[in-house]
This record gives sequence, structure tokens and C-alpha cells, in this order.
Amino acid sequence: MDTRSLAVDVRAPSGLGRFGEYGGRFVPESLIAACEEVEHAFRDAWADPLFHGQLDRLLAVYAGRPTALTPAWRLSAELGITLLLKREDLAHTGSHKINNVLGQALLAKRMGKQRLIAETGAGQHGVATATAAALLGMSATVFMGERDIERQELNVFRMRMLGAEVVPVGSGSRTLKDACSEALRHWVSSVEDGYYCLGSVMGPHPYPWLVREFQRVIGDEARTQCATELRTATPDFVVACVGGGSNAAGTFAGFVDTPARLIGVEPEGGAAINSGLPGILHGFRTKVLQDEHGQISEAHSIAAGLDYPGVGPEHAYLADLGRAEYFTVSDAEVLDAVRRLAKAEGILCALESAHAVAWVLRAVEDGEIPAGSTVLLTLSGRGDKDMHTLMELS
Amino acid sequence: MDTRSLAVDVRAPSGLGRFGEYGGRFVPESLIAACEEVEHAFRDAWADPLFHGQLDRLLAVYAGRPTALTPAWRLSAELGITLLLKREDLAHTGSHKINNVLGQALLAKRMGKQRLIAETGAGQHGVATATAAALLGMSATVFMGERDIERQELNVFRMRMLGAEVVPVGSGSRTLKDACSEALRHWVSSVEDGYYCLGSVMGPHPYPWLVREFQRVIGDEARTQCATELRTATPDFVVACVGGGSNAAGTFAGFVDTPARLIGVEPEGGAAINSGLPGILHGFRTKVLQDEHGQISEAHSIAAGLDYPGVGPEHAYLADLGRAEYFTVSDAEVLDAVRRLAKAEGILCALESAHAVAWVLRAVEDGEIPAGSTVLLTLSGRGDKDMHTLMELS
Amino acid sequence: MNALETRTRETRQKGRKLLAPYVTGGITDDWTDYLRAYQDAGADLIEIGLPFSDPTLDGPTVQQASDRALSRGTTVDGILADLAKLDPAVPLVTMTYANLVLRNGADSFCAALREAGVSGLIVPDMPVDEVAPLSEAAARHGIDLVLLAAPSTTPDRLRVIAGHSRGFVYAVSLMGTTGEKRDLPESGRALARSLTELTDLPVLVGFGVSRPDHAAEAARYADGVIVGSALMRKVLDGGRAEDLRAELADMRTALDAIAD
Amino acid sequence: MNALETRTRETRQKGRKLLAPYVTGGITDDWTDYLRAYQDAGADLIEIGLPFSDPTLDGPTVQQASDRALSRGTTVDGILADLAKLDPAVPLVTMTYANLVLRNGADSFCAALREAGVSGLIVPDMPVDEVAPLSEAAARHGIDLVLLAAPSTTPDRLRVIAGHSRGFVYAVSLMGTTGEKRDLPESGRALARSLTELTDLPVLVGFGVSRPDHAAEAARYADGVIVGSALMRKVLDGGRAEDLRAELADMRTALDAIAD
Ligand SMILES: Cc1ncc(COP(=O)(O)O)c(C=O)c1O
Ligand SMILES: Cc1ncc(COP(=O)(O)O)c(C=O)c1O
Repeated sequence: MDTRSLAVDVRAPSGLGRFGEYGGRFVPESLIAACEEVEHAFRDAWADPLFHGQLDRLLAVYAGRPTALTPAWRLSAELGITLLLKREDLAHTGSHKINNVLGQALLAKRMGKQRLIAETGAGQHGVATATAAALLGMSATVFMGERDIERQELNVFRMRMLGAEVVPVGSGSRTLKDACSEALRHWVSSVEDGYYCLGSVMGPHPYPWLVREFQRVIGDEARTQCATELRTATPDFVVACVGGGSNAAGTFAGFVDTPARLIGVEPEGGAAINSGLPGILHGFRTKVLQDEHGQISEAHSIAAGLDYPGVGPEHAYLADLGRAEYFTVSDAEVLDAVRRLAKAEGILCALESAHAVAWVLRAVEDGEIPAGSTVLLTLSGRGDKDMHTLMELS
Repeated sequence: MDTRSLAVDVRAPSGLGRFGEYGGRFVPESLIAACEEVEHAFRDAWADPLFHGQLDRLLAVYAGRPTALTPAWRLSAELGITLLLKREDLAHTGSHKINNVLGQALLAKRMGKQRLIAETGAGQHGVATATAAALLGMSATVFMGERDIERQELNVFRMRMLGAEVVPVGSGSRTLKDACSEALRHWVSSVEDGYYCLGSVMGPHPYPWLVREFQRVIGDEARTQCATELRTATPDFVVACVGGGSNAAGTFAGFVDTPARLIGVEPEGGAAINSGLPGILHGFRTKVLQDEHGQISEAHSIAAGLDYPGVGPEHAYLADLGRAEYFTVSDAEVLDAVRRLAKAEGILCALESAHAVAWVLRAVEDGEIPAGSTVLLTLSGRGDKDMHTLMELS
Repeated sequence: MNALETRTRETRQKGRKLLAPYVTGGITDDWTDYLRAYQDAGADLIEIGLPFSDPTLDGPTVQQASDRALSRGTTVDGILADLAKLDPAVPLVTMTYANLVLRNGADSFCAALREAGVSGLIVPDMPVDEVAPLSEAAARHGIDLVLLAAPSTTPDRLRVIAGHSRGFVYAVSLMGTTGEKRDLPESGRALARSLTELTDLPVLVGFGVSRPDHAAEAARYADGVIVGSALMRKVLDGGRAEDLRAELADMRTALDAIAD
Repeated sequence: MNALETRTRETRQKGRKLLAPYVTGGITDDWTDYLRAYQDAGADLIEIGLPFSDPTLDGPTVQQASDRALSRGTTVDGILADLAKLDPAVPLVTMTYANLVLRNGADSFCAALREAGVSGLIVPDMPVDEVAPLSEAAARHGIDLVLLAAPSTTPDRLRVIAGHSRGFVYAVSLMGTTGEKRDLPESGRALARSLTELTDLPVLVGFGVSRPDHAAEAARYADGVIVGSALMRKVLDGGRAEDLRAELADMRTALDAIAD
């Protein structure tokens, strides 16, 4: 495909995996060889039509791709815009995470690895990893903060049903960032047969690049779908929520060479781009929430999947360049957005995805999105996992 | 489409909605006009390319159709057969119920009705109805037994988030059959603006026929997909679980004119075809679980969506004809099937759907399905809703 | 002409408005006492519900009554056996759902009714389109199969219903289930009038006739009334036969006042 | 040559095996007492951890120590201020993660180390590929930036690491995090041997050196050992400076026995 090779060439990170001053490979020496092995395997696979064939088939016949592009009919009419929803909530396991995980699992298999290692916060990436492992006959070890295990009991059970081992992480804040640290630690001791299957466009090179490439299917599909759905062929705005930033990166990848304004939406309490400072965490340089001493802060958002103090390096770079813009929304706006989308369109989206919806609602109100605009919004996942949270709040 | 018109002609119920000696319209006189109105509207709509255009577009851009046909690679290898899974679990709201509901909601709208009335057991049909109502700007009133409300708290909350009114039913066994009765009662008093959106191939004529037509998209798609996926073009076995029987009826509709053996799988504790006797319930004649006095028995299955003492009249007819065969599986086999499918394929299916899987597992073992056979199995829904049940059992 | 219809026509002939109270069979040990009380209060015929597990046309009161009767172990056979012991002065009409009627076949069901001294049958979920086999069986055993008409019934169908009904025509006064109402539903009036124009069968109005003034009002445009939930509410609340008699007597008085 | 490397080379020159104990800065109020105890027990240099919230290369013991220090309000500035008050007889080497080093820029960080009397720095998540700017800053301020090599490091990279490391080379004995081990990991031996062939810098083995016999064994193929978790475990369990001194003295004895 044209766009695919174009993007690899034009936007593959330079040198040591740099996106401008961000990215890189800040890992213990013990992990350097493993990162290089992943990088070489990925370069090789990504240039191999056979690999693409395998992956594309899995995405189609297993994960349910292409996902639909749904015009939000009633909301569009209310808002006076044309709002299109890219429905990652319809993908197998309920979010875009499966795109990345199928790619990495196939890659791991190609590398001869038997075991997937993953971190998870809300459990979505963990469930996706457990799923891919089951599908390909591999084993999976998922690290999850003790606090998240309590909050997301159901996803823990799903992972175990799928045959994965879920390892509670009791250190630090006992949430995603600690699960990430623990997964890295575990990877050090198991590089032989273990493959670290990272859940977003973060971590040491080549992960931010590789995960974006596996997620660009969102943007590529949406690009094609917009071309039939919109008179203007490309939308005026392309909006996605940003935790680590993988659904946004995958979406943006399809539109970075168009005039569309690219908008990433962060949670107010976990806005690495809006409130973070350059720093190094989990193997890469990026904008990170940290105190004046350089200690990493905890992120606090109603959406567990956005509770990460850092952000993918490419986003930090796009923000500095001004090519993408990043805004924040509050938990209250997010809750309102979930309800409005449910009532207007019959779609219960994930709290994460609702960040993007919330921004659109506000931006139409304050004129940031002019009447008559066309807006593509990636609905990264479904809300089933959040029903307990919503119930407790209502 | 050819198959569509063929099936309507050949297999539309005769006269008063009879499938052999089953079916009919055993409703209070007060509802006769309403049933006739639905029948005429449906005949009119189903012959109208514009209606098909609207519905097909909703199914595609909103509900995520066509759903994937997934080869169960690892399970097939283990079993020595070719097992293909029709993935209704990937449809919006998580089951095949959305196919029917979108069709009926569009029909209701066309009839000028503003309100959908529905019964629900596990809540899947209720959620689907609430979804369609939200999408089309209608209101929804969903009747649900008090016992089911307790068991399926999450789905109740989902319906309310979607703007539906959920009405607890405290009579009788306080489960699906009572919700059905209450929805019928409510319909009587609101035929003016209310449309009764029935959840399966049951109820008075034209519902068993109409719901099957709205569900035949499963079978039609699978037929086409099998043609590319299988060397034999059509599978040797077509298997689906049977509660009311809508996913099975929709699936069978695509294969009734092929040599495929059609297999419906009932829960041991709710096997209307295997253990029921002819009788009349909820407006139609069928096989019904009942005691020697003619009082309706409660069905008991681990899958709430199969907890119905009757079955669609077409299934009773196909069973008598021998064109389809109906088997039962136990709750224990179902639990085992859920786990095996999860571990082998990374798919957590609904307990309802697992009935079909359980039968395939057993039928391969006891030689009913010979080695080398090709099997199409409709996975009617995803298992998220069942995680609590599974957790409590493990 | 069978016993039921003979009686209903005769009564109308005499200028008397028909009063048809309802009781759920087997609701208490001594439930037949209610029948005697109804008779004493001036009932012209008595409707006896054979309780069904899933009474889709009944509102909460009759549902509850059916549940209570069933949970006491009540069966159709038991009720008919109780009835067979009586020697009522008025016709007995059973009312039940299709599944119970067809359980052992319409013929044996009607034969059993006849044997128990029942002369009429109402099956609310068996509309005229589906009724042929049961009609024949009923006719064979001298049972009048009473059909229902509803406000939503088209003129064409009214004609068919009126033509096939025996004993009387049951005019369902409202679009809804059985149950007490504050006001007598208006929709019954037009229905009863249409029926009266189509047939010379007596037309009785039922559903929502809850108080003497309701009865009186309905009797202005129909040949009589059927009273169910208002009485069953009292039974469920522990009312004794004497209480029910008094209740019904007030209805009788109201009806007789009209007839004068 | 800076102070640290001068000392490590001299010590080796004397035939003495280097003993480098570790302590997490700020772990207790009087944490610098541990430094004195280490010195008394015969440490040749002392490694001081500047606690970071997310120590990805540390096992449970050092993680816990870091958490405890941080929850006491420990900061890098505070630790350096404490160190500045000391006049240690052995070189001090700080060990911390990249984010703390770069927070206010590598140059000001190294300047602050120097001011506090620190002569070496270890940054485990800053591999040689990323190290250039920090190397330069360290050199400017006379700080020896010690690089780590791991069992998975390729021969080519070993050469580069050895070429860029200052003070000594830190041979990570195993593929894993810091932490006590029952047996000394075997993988350290080959690594230390390879390094010794590539460089004349002293090579110290760390990770998993938990007991005197481990130290002795490692010292057979390396120039010395770094002991961390085994000591920090004692500190976390409430061990006083004297206890730590005794513990380390045993290691010293074991090492000296080898050197003889
Ligand atoms: C539904 C959903 N959306 C978004 C995210 C955030 O991840 P990313 O920013 O990498 O897309 C998550 C993470 O768990 C998620 O589950
Ligand atoms: C997932 C799923 N499958 C099957 C059924 C049974 O319905 P039917 O037999 O009409 O397909 C239900 C009903 O709720 C369901 O939710």
C-alpha cells in the first residue's frame, strides 16, 4: 500500500528512535539486545508481504476489521456539524488494542518467542494480549497494579479465562505505571523466550514506532471510508483520546498528510502534553507529569486507560511542531459526553473514548469547531468495562 | 437478492402464520388489529427496496455488518474438523439481537410509532431495543422480570443509560416468560403509539416470520463467506443455539436449501423441542414445557437468554419435518465449552452461544460429526455479560 | 340453543340487566361459597376462572388470584369436581386460556365442562380466526363458546365475531387488561352499540366495571355487565362470602334501578 | 584521571579486591551513619542511591528502600547536602535514574554532585548509546560516569562500553534486577572475563552478591564486588549501623582471604 510505505519512510523515527528530541531507548543495558532484536524483526516483518498478509487476514476474519464508520446522525444534527465515528468499539475484545496486539503477537511468533509479557491498566490491553496469546497458542503474563486489579476485577477474570497469568504489582502507586516498570523488570529476566508486548505508542525504540504502525490501520481505513462518506473526502478535524496515544497515533497516521486539524484529547488529571515536562520514563524521553524534584506523578482520570503520567514520544513531537494540537477535558465533561452519546446514538463508549466526544461537544459550543465542519472521531472502545464506575457515580 | 425472495416465497408461513401445525395468532381480540397492522407494514416494507436500503445501511455502518467468519484454527486442529465461527459477538451491543431490532425499529418508525415495547430476559434484547430507540429518536419501555433485574444489574443500567425505561415485572416466576406476558399486556393498552418489538422468532404471527427475516442476514452472509472459505462451498453442519430460536432461524435460513445438516442446541433445562409438548403460550402454538395440567413450567439454564419454556414455531415444525435436528447440552458441558473456546481461540462467547460449541465438542467425540467435516457455528453473542456468573462459579 | 344462551336471552327478554360476577376457581378452600353468595346477590350467571400460569389478558388482581389458586395446588379437574357437587340456579361459564383448553384436546375439555354442569366457556387468547376446532367441540357438548370483541375490532370482524359467538358477546370495554378502574372506560359504549346493531345476542360489557355506578352506566348501552377484579380484590384482601354478597347486591340494585 | 578511577586503580594495584557497598540515600534520619559503618568495615568506595519513584532496574528490596526514603520526603538536594557535611575517606558514587539526572540538566546535576564531594555516577537506564551529553557534563565536573555491561551485551558493545566507562566498569552479573540471590549467578563470570580482556579499567561485579562466599567467588574473576540488596534488606529490617558494619566486615574478610 502506498500510504503505508510512505509513512514508514517519511515518519519512521530517525536514528535511535527519535521523534524530534523525544523517544530513544533509555533502558538498562540488559535490555538493549532485546530491543534491537525486536527492531530488526519488525523491520524485516514490516517489509515482508507475507507478514502483512497474515496480519491483514487476522484483522479481517478474527478481529472484525474494517470496523464501521458510523455517521452520528442525531448528534450531528444537534451540533450542526458532520460527525463520523470510527468504531474501534466494534473490534474483537472491545477496543483498538487488538490491532496492536495481533501485530506484536505475530511478530513474537516469527521471532520464535513463546510467551507474551504485558502491562495493563484498565485491563483492555491485558485482555487483548491474553486473547492473542490464546489464538496463537502462546502463553501470556500480564502485570497489573493491585489497585487496578481491585477496580477492574472483571477484566482480571477475563484474562484468566483466556489462560493468561495475571501478576499483581504491589509497588509504588500500584497502578499502570508500576505495572509497566514491573513488566520491564520481568522482561529483563526472560528475554530468551519472552516478548514484551507493549500496549501503547510508548516504551523504548522501536515500540512507539511499531505500535503506531500496527495501529495505523485505524487511520488508513478511516481515510478510505471518509472518502466515500464525505463530500470533502477528508474531514476538517480528526479527534482521538490520548492515554499513551496509540489510537490517536494510528488515527493521525492516516491523515497527517492532509489539511485536517489533528486533535488529541487528554484527561485533565493526566495531561502529559499539557502539564508535563520533558523527562525519561519507561525507556523513552517524552513529556511526563513530574514534581519539581523529577519524581513521577500519578495521573488521575476517571478513565483507567488514560491514567498514565507520560505520553507517546511522537505526540510530544507533533505537539512541539504544532502539527497536532492537544486539549484537556474534565471528568465531569467526560461523564456528560458518555451519556449524550448513549442517548443520541445508542452507543455506550469507553470513558477513554468519551474524552474525544467531550472535546467535540465543547469545541462546537465555543466555536473552535465552526458550524458545518466535518469531524472524524475515533471511538477507541466500548463502555461495558466502565458500567460499574458509572453505576457508582449515579 | 435471490435467496431473500426465494426464502420469503418458499418459507413464508401459510395462512394465519402457520409453520405446519405451529404458529398462529393466539392473542386477545384487542391485539388482532395491531398484529394485522404489523403484518401489513412488514409485507409492504419487505417488498420495498428503499426499506432494504435503509436497513442494510444501518446494519453496515452502524451495527458492523457483515460480521466476520472466523476459522477456529486451533480447535479445528484439535478436533480434526473445519470449524467456522459466524461472529455475531462482534455486532454492535454484543449479539445478533441488534439485527432484528434495527429492522423492527425502522418498521415501527415507518408505521409512525414513537415507542418501542420489549421484553427481555438476560437483557440483551432490551439493550438492543434501547439502542435502536436511541438511534432513531424513539422511546423504549422494556419489561424485565424482577429476578432477572437482580441477576443482570449491568444490562439494566445499560438500558437506562441509553434512555430506556425498564419496568420490573413481579408476577409469576419474575423472569422472561412473565416479562413477555407483561409486555403483551402493556401493548394491548398502547397499540396507538406503541410498537411491540419482540426479541425472538416467537409471539403471534407475523413475528416469528418477521424476526426470522430480519435475522436471515446471518445465514445469507455466512453462506457467501463459506463459499470462499470452504472448498465444499457449503458446510456439512450448521449449528446454532436455540432459546426462542432467532439466531438459529436466521442462520438456518441461509442453508435450508443446501444439504447441510441443521442443528439447533437447547439447554437441558429449557429444551422445548426435546422435552416440550404442543401448547399455546404468548400468542402462538409451539412445543412448550408444561406440567401434566397444562401449566407452563419454568426453564432453568445457566444461560439467561435460553431460559424460555417455548420455542419459535418454525423450529417445532422443522423438528417434526426432520429438516433440522435439535439436541440438548448440560450446564456443565456449556461451562467447559466456554473455557475451551476462550483458551483455544481467544474468544469469550456468551453462555447461550456456548451451547452450540458444547454440542460440537461432544458430537465430534461421539462420532456424530465425522472427522474431516466442515461445521458452521453461529456464535450468537459475546460473554462479557456472563463474567459475573462465571466468576461466581469458579 | 344451549342452556346459557337460553338463559341470557330470557333474562333480557324480561327486561332485566344481566349481572355476571367472576371468581377464580380454587382461590380458597371454600371458594364455592362465593358462588352461593353471588347467586344470593342476584347474579344471572357466574364466570369461573380456571387459573393459568400465564394469564396474558389479566391485570394484577386476577394474576394474583390465579397465582394464589395455583400455589394452593388448584387444578382444572379439582375445580370441575367442586362445581359438579353444586346445583346452581344460574349458568356457570368458565373462563381460561387456550393452553389449558387444548392440553388434552378441546373435545375432552368440553366434555368435562359439561359433566361438571358448566354451560359456557370464554377463552380470551383464542380469537375468532383460531376458534373453529374449539367451536365445534363446544357445540358437540352443548357448551356455549363466548367470543370477545374489543374496541380495536374492525366492523368486518365484529360481524364475524357476533356470528360465531354463543351465549352472549363479551364486549371488552377498553384496550387493556382486566382490572379495577376509577371511571368506566368510554370505549365500551361505541363497541356495545355496534354489536347491538349487528346481532340480537345479548351483549355484556366487561373489563373495568368496578362500582355500582359503572354497572348502571354500562347497562344503559348493553345487556349486562361482567364484574371481576373489583370482587377478586375483596377476596384477596380476605373478604368473606357475605362481604362479596353485599358488594354484588349493590350492583344488582344499581342495575335494577336502570331497568325500571 | 578523576578521583574515583585513581582510587580504584590504586586499590587494584595494591592487590586488594574492591568492596563497594550500597545504601539508599535518606532511608533513615541518620542514614549517613551507614556510610561511616561501611567505611569502618573496609569499603573501598560507597554507592549511594538517589531514590527515584520508578526504579525499573531494581528488585523489591531497593524499590522498598526507595519508596521509604521518598515517603520520608527525601530529595536529591537533601541527600547531597547530607553528603557535603561528611569527609569520607573513600570515594562516593551516586546511582540514580535518568529522569533525576536530566531534570535540571546534566551539567547542573554533575556540578551539584561535585560540590557535595561525590566522584562517580551510575545511571542504569542510560545506555552507552544515549550517554554522550551526560558523559561530557560529567567529565567537565570531574565526575566518573560508570557504565554497566550485561550478560546480553554483544562483544562489539562491550568494547564501546569499556571505552566510555570511567572509574570502573559495572558488570551486571545476571539478566534481572537487583536483589539477593541464593547462589551467585554464573553469568557474571564470562562477562567479567570478557571485560577484563577488553579494558584495563577495574571491573566490579554487582547484582546478586549477597553473602561473603559470593563476594569471594566473584572476586576470583573480577576486581571487586558491589553489594546492595543484601545490606538494604538489613536496613529495612531495622538493622543499625553497627549491624551493617559487622555484615560488611565479613565480606571484607572473605575478599581479603582471596587476595592473599
Ligand atoms: C478504550 C481505550 N481507549 C484508549 C485507551 C488509551 O490508550 P491509547 O492512548 O494508547 O490509545 C485505552 C487504554 O487502555 C482504552 O482501553
Ligand atoms: C447471545 C444470545 N444468544 C442467543 C440468545 C437466544 O435467543 P435466540 O434463540 O432467539 O437466538 C440470546 C437471548 O438473549 C442471546 O443473548
